[in-house]
Amino acid sequence: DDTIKFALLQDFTAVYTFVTDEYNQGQRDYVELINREGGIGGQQIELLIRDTGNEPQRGIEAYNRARREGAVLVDFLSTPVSRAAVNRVLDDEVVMITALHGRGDASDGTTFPFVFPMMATYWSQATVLLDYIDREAGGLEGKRIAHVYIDSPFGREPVPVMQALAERKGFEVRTFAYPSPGNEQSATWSDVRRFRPDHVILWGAGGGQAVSVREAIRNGIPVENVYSVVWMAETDARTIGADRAVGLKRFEAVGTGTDYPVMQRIMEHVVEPGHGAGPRENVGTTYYNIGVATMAVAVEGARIALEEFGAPLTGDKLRQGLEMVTEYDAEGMMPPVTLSSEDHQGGGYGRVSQWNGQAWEAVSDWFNAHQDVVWEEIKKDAAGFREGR
Amino acid sequence: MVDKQNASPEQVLVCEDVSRWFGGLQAVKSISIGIRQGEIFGLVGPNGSGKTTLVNAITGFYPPQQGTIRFYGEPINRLKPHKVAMQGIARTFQNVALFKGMSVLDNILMGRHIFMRPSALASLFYWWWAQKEEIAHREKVEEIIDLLQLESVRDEPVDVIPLGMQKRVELARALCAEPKFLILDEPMAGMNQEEKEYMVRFILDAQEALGLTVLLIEHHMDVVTAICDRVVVLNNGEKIAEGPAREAINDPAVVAAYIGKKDDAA
Amino acid sequence: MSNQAAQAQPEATTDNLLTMSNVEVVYDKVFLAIKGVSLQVGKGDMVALLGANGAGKSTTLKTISGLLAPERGAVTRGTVEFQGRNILPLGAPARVALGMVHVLEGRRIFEHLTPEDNLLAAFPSRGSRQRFNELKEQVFTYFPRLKERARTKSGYLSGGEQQMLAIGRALMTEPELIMLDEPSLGLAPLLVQEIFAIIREINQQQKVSVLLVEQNASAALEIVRHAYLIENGHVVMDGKAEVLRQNPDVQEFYLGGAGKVDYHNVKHYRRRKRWLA
Amino acid sequence: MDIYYFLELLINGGLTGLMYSLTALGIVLIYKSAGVPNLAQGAMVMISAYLIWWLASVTGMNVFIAIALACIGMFLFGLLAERVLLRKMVGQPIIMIVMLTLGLEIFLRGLGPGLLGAAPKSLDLGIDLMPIIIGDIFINRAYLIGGIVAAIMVGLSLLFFRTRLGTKLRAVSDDHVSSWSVGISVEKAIGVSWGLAGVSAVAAGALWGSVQGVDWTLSTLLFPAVAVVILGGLDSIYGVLVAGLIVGILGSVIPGYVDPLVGGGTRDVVTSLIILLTIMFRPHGMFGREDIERV
Amino acid sequence: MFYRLSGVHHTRYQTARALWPIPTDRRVVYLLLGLALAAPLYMSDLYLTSYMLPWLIWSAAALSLTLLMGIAGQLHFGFAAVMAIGAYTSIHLTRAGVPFELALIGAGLMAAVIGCIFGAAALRVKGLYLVMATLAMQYLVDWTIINVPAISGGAQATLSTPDVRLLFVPLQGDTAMYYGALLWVVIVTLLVLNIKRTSFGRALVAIRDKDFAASVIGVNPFKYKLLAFFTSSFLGGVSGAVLAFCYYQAVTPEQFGFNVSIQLVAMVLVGGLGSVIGAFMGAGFVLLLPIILTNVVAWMSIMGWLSVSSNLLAHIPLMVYGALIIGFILFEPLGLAKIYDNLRKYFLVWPFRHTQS
Ligand SMILES: Nc1ncnc2c1ncn2[C@@H]1O[C@H](COP(=O)(O)OP(=O)(O)OP(=O)(O)O)[C@@H](O)[C@H]1O
Ligand SMILES: Nc1ncnc2c1ncn2[C@@H]1O[C@H](COP(=O)(O)OP(=O)(O)OP(=O)(O)O)[C@@H](O)[C@H]1O
Ligand SMILES: CC(C)C[C@H](N)C(=O)O
Ligand SMILES: [Mg+2]
Ligand SMILES: [Mg+2]
Repeated sequence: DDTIKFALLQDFTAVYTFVTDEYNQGQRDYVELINREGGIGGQQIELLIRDTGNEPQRGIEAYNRARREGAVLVDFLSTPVSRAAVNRVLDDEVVMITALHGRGDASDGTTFPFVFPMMATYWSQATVLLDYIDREAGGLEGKRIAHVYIDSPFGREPVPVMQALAERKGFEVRTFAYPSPGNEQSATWSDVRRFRPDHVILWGAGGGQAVSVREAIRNGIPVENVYSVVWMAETDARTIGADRAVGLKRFEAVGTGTDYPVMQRIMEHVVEPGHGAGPRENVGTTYYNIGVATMAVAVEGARIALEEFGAPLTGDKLRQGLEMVTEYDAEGMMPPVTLSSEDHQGGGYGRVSQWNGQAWEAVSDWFNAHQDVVWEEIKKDAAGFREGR
Repeated sequence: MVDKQNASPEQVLVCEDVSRWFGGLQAVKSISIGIRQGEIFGLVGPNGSGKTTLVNAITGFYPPQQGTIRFYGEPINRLKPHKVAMQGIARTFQNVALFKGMSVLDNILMGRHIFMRPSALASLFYWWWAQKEEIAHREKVEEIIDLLQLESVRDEPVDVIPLGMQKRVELARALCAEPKFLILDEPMAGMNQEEKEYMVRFILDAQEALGLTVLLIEHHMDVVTAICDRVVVLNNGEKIAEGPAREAINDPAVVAAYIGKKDDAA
Repeated sequence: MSNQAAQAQPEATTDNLLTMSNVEVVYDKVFLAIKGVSLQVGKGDMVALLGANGAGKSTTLKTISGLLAPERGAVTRGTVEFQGRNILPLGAPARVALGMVHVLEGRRIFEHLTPEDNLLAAFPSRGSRQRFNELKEQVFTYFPRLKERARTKSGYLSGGEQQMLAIGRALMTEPELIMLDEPSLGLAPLLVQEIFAIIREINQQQKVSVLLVEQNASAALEIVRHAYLIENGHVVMDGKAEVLRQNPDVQEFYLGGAGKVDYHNVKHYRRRKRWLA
Repeated sequence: MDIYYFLELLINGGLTGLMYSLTALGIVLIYKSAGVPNLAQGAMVMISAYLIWWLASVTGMNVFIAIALACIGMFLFGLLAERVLLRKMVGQPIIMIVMLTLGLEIFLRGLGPGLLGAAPKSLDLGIDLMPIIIGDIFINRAYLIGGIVAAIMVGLSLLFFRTRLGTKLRAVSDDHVSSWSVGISVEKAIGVSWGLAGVSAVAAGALWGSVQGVDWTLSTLLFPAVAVVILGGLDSIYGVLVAGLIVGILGSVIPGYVDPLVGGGTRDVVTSLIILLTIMFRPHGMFGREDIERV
Repeated sequence: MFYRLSGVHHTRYQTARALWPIPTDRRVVYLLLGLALAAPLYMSDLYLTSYMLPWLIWSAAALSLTLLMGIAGQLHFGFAAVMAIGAYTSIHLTRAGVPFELALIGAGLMAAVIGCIFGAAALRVKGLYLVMATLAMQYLVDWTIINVPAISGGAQATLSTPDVRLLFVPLQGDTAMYYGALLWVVIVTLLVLNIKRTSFGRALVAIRDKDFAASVIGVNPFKYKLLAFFTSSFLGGVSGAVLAFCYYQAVTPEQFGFNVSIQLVAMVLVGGLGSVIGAFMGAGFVLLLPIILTNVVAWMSIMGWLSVSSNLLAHIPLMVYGALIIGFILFEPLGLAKIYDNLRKYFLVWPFRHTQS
C-alpha cells in the first residue's frame, strides 16, 4: 500500500503522562491536516500509535511490530525506550526522532545517522537560558545560579555545560537535587534559599515542577528569577496558581497558542469540523504545539525525500530528506531548523517565554548560544557511545 | 522388647540445674534429670509447667540461660538445633510440624537430611551425581514406612491425611535420622483409644528395633503408666516428683496438681 | 448392629433445636469429607460426636456453624435446620446471632488481645455494657483463673487457660447451642475433668444445648445423653450414651476394651472398623 | 552551619513526615483490622485527589464540599474493595494479598488517569503560599495544615480503636475464622477499616494534591508511607504519628547536610535505610506488636 | 484415552522419581522442546525477537525467583536489582576482555554475593517484612547504580554490549541470540526441576514450611536460606546478563527498576507459586499480556468498536491488566499452573469426575 507510516510509540500511562497526551494529540492533528490537504506527494500518512508504558521491552516489541508494518519513522517520547531502541534503529535504518528528550549526543549525525533530536537538546536549552540571563536579565558575571533538578540522569544532564559556561562567564552554579518524582522538596529549598541565588534554573518535569516553583516562591525567591527547562506548561502554571506564577520563565522550543498559520489551518480543517484527536482545549498548548512541530519537521523531511528520491519512502530516504531540511520554521511557529548529515539538532535554537497569568508569552527572539560548548559535549558523549558499541 | 532390668544404667542425657526464663517468667526452674540408656522416660505435668520448654532447651530452641545439658557426656546446651540433631537427638512436636508442601514420602526423606550432601550443583548434575544418593536413602525410608505402616499414604500430600497419620509421619521422619535419643512431645494428643494403641505399638516397636532411648511427654496417664520406666513430674517449672511411673503419679502432690480424681490415673 | 442403634432415636423430636439431615460436604470441589450425615440435638440436650481422626467430626461442626467457606468446603447435599429454620444460606455471624456458637478445635483465641478483650470482642455489638459485665462475671465465676490473668495477652496463657477462654468467649454470645470441638485436646487430666464439669454445669444451669466432639470417649460418654459415632464421613452408629458404653465395638475402639489395656501386648494387626462392609 | 537551617529542616521535615502519616494511617488502619498490608494506599490517595478535583472542577462545587463528598465516596470504595476483593482472600498467604493490593494499585492507576486525564490537574485549597516566618525559619503553611490534620486523624483513630467496634476489629486481625465463630462479621469489620482508610486517603489526596497537582505520581507517596508504617509498627496508630515525624525529619535533615556533599538526592536512600534498619533490628517497629510464636 | 495414569507402573525408585513419570507428559515436553528448537525456522523475526526471545529469558528469571519464593519461601521484591547486578557485571567484564562464558559466571557470582546481602534480612524476618526489606534494597541498588558512574557509565548511562562469542559461536543476530537464551532457559529449567526432586530442594521446602521442624532434623536454616538466596541470585544474575546480551544489547538502570521487580513477582504468582511450568506461563502472561492488550485495544479502536478518548484508550490495558492480576489471585490463587493441572487431571481421571476420597 502507498501510505507512509509513522510510529508514535509513546508512554501514555507512566512517567511521561504529563506531556504525552497533548503532544500526541498535536502530532495526530497535524498529520490529519496533512492528509486532508492531500498528503505528501499524494501519499497519505498513517500513524501507528501504541502505549509503551515507558517500559523498554514493550517499546521494543512495539517498535519491532511497527517496523514490520513498514514504519519509516518512530517517536518514543521516552528517554529509556529511545535508549533501548537506539541500536536497533541504527541497524534497521528507521528514523527515530527524539525531540526535546533522549540523548543529546544523537545530535551527532555521523555517529547516529538515524536519530534526530531535531530541536534544542538539553544542553542547548541550558545555554539559551543562561545566555538570556546574561543578555537580558542583568548579566551572569559574579552571579549565583542555582540548578535545582530532579535526581536522575535527565536532571544532571545540563550540569557540564553550565559549569563550562560558569568558567567562561565567571558566575557560580550550584546544583541541588531533589528525589524523583519531586512531590516533596522542602529540604532542598531550605538549602537553595541559603545559597541566595540570583537566578534559579529548574530541571524537572511533571508534578515536581509545580512543587519547585511553589517552594521557590515560599522561600522568597522572586518568580521572575526562576527559569525552567522546556517541560513547564500551562497545567503547571495552573497548579502553581495562575496568578502566583506570573513572571515565571522557561525555555520554549515552539511557540504556543493558535496564532500561527499552521495552527489556524488545523483549527479550520481538523478541529472545527470535529476531526480532532482530543479535547479542544488542548489545542495550542505548549506540548500540543511541540507535537505539531515534530510532525511538521518530519513531514517536511519526507516531502523532500519523496521529491528527491521518489516513492516508496524508506527510512534511509527519510533520513536523507531530513538532512536536507533547511531553515524550516513551520510557517513561523518554531525557530528555523537546519539539519545536516553532521548536525541532527538543527542549530539548538529556542527562546525564553514568561507566564503572564493566562498564557506563555515570548520575551525573547529565537536564538541559540554557545553552540561550541554544546558540541563539545555532543562529541564527547557520541565518542563514548561509539566506544560502547 | 528391651529387658528393662538389664538396661545399662548409664545416663545418656543429663540436665543439670537447667533454668529458662521468658521475660520475667521462669518457665523451667533448676531442673536436673538423668535419662538412662534404653529407657522410656516420662515427662508429665500440668499445662504450662515447662515440659515443652525443657525439651526446647535440650533441642537447642530455647538454650537454657543457666545449667548444662550433656548428651553422652558432651555438653549440648550451646548448640543450635540442627547441631543438636546431628548429635543424634530427634524429636516430634506437640503441634504436628510437618512440611505441608511435601508428600509423606518426601517428609520422611527429609529425615535423612543429615546423611545426605545436598547442593545445587549436585542437583544440576542429577543423573551423574544426586540420583544414586537419592535412591540409596529411599531404602532406609521404605524400611521405616514398613515399620510404621505408612504404605497406604506414601504418596499423599501430607496435609490431607488424618492427624493420627500425620503424627505417625512425624515419628517416621524422626526415626529416619537414626537417632540415639528420641523426644516425643504429646504424640497421642487428640487420638482416640484405638489410635493411641497403635501409636504406643509403634513407639515400642521402634524403640525395640532401633535401640532407642525415649523421652515422652504425655497427658494420657494410662499410656504413661503402661510404658514409661520412670517419670518426672513438673509443676510450675519445678520438679515435684520423680521415680517409677506408678509411684510418682500417685504422689499426693502430683494428684493435687495434675491428676485430680484418682480413678483416672490408670 | 447399626439398625439396632438407629431404633434408639432421640425421644423428643418436637423440641429439636438442631436437625441435620443427610448432609454431604465436599472440600476443594473434589474431596468428599462427609457423606450423608444426619443428627439431631434437642433443646437443653447434651450430645457427643465421636470418631477417629479424620472421620469428619470437625467438618460436621463447621457445616453447622457455617465455617466451611474459609477452607474451601461446600455443602453439596442435605439440610441443616436450627430452631426449625434452614440455616444453610446464612453466614456464620448470622448463625451466631440465631443462638449457636462453635468453639473451634485448637482453642484459637485472639492472641494479641487480653482475655477481657477476647470476651468483649465476642459480645454482640448491640448488647448493653451492663449485660456485658454480667456475662463477664459469669464467665469469671466458671473460670476464676481467667480473672487473675484478665490483663495479660492471651497468647501467653497456658493451654488449659486458653481453652477456658475459648469456652468463656463463646458463652458471651449467650448461645442456645454450644458446639465444642475437642475441648480436652492436649489438656492435663485435672483440667480435662474441670472442663467437663464446667460443660456439664453450663448445660444444666443455663440449659444450653451442647454438641460435643471428643476423642476422650469415656469422659464424653459419661456426661452426654446421646452420642453419634462417625467413621469415614458416615454416621455408623448412634444411641443413648449408656447403651453405647455397653457396645463391645465401642468399648474396644473408643474406651480401651472392657478392662485396662495392656499396651505392651496390643494385638498387632487388629481388624479395623468391623461395622463397615 | 547555622542553627536556623537545622531548625527549618527539622520543622518542615517533621511536618512533611506528618503528611506522609496521612497515607500511612490508611495502611495501618487496614493492617490493624484486616491483617492486610495495603500497597494500594498510594493509589487510593491518587484516586481521592482525582475525585476531589473532578467534583470541584467539573461540577464547580466548593472544594470543601467536594472533599466531604469524596470522603463518602472513598468510604464506599473501601467497603466495595472489601466486598469484591478481600472477602475471598481470607486464609491466603501474605504474598497473595500483597500482590492483590498491587493489582489494585495498577488498576487504579489506570482508572483515575484514564477516565479523568493523565495530565496534571491543579487542586486549590486556598492555602496561602507565603510561609510562616519565625526568625530565619520558613514554615510551609500547607504542610503545617497537613500536619495538624494528620495529628487529628491519628487521634480520632486512636479513640476509635478504644471502642467496642475497635476491639472487634483487633480481634478480626488476629483470627478471621474464630472471629466468625463468635459472631463477628469479619466482612463488615474489614469493610469499615477499608472505608476509614479511604477517608484518610481523601485527606492525604486533598493536601498532597494541592501541593503538587493531581496526577498519577501521587501514588508514589506509598514509599515514604511504607517507611513510616514499618518504623512505627504495622499495627500501631500511635506509631504512625511518631514514625511519621522521624521519617520526615531524618528525610529532611540528613539530605539537608549530605546532599550538598554527594550531589544527589539522598532522601530515598534515607527512607530505604530506615526501612531496612528497622526490619533488621526491630522488625515489628517501634510500637508494633510482636508475633507470638511458640514452638 | 491417550492420557492415562493407569498402566504406568514403576518398578524402580529411579523411574518413580523421573522428571515426568507419565509418558504423555514426557512426550509433550519433547514436543515443546522440538518446537522451541525449530522456532527460527517457522517464526517471523517479529515473533522470534519480540515475543519468543524475551519470553524465554523472562521465564528463566521467573524460574530463578520461583526457586527462592516458591520453593524456599523467601519473598523477594527486589529481584530486578539482582538481575541488574548480573547485567552490569557481565558488561563490565566482557568490556574488560573476559570471555563471555566466564563473564556470565562472574555475573552470577557477583549477583549471588550481593544477593546474599538481601538474604541477610531473611535470616531475621519473613513474610511481609521480607517484602519490605527487599524492596528497600531494590531502591538502594538502583540508587547506587545510577549514582556511581563507574557502574552506570556516566550520566547518560547506556552501556552497549560488546560483541561476544558463546561457545565459539558469535552471539550476533536474532538466531544466535535466540539459541543462547534457549540454552540458558533449558539449563535453568532442568536445574530447578532437579532441585525440586532432590535433597537440596527438600531442605529448602522444609525451611519454607516449618523452619524449626527443619532444624530438628539437622537442616541449618541459616545456611539453607542463604544458599537459596545465593543460588537464586546466581541464576537471576546470569539471567540479567543474558537479558542484556541477547535481548536489550545494552543496559540502562530503567531496565531493572522497581516495577520490573513487581512484574517478576507477578510472573511467579500468576504462574503459580513454586511451579516450574507456572513460571513459564506466568512470564508469558505478565510480559505479553500488556502488549497484547495494547494491540487489541488499538485494533478495536481502529475498527471503530471502541470510541473513547485516546487517553482512556491508552489506560484501558493498564486497567485490564490490573484487573486480571486481581482476578487470578481471587479465582485461582494457585495460578495458571493449577489451571493447567486441573485440565491435565481432568484427562487423567476421565471419565470420572473426582478422585476417590
Ligand atoms: N516463646 C515463649 N515466650 C513466652 N513464654 C513462653 C514461651 N514458650 C513458653 N512460654 C511459657 O512458659 C511456660 C511453660 O510452657 P510450656 O510450653 O513449656 O508448657 P508445657 O508444660 O509444655 O504445657 P502443655 O502441657 O500445655 O504443653 C508457660 O507459662 C508458657 O506460657
Ligand atoms: N480444608 C480441607 N481441605 C481438604 N480436606 C479436608 C479439609 N479439612 C478436612 N479435610 C479432610 O476431611 C476429612 C474430615 O476431616 P475433619 O477435620 O472433619 O475430621 P475430624 O473427625 O475432625 O478429625 P480430627 O479428629 O483429626 O479432628 C479428613 O480426611 C480431612 O483430611
Ligand atoms: C520525565 C522526565 C523527568 C524525563 C525527561 N523528560 C527526560 O528527557 O529524560
Ligand atoms: Mg507442651
Ligand atoms: Mg477435628
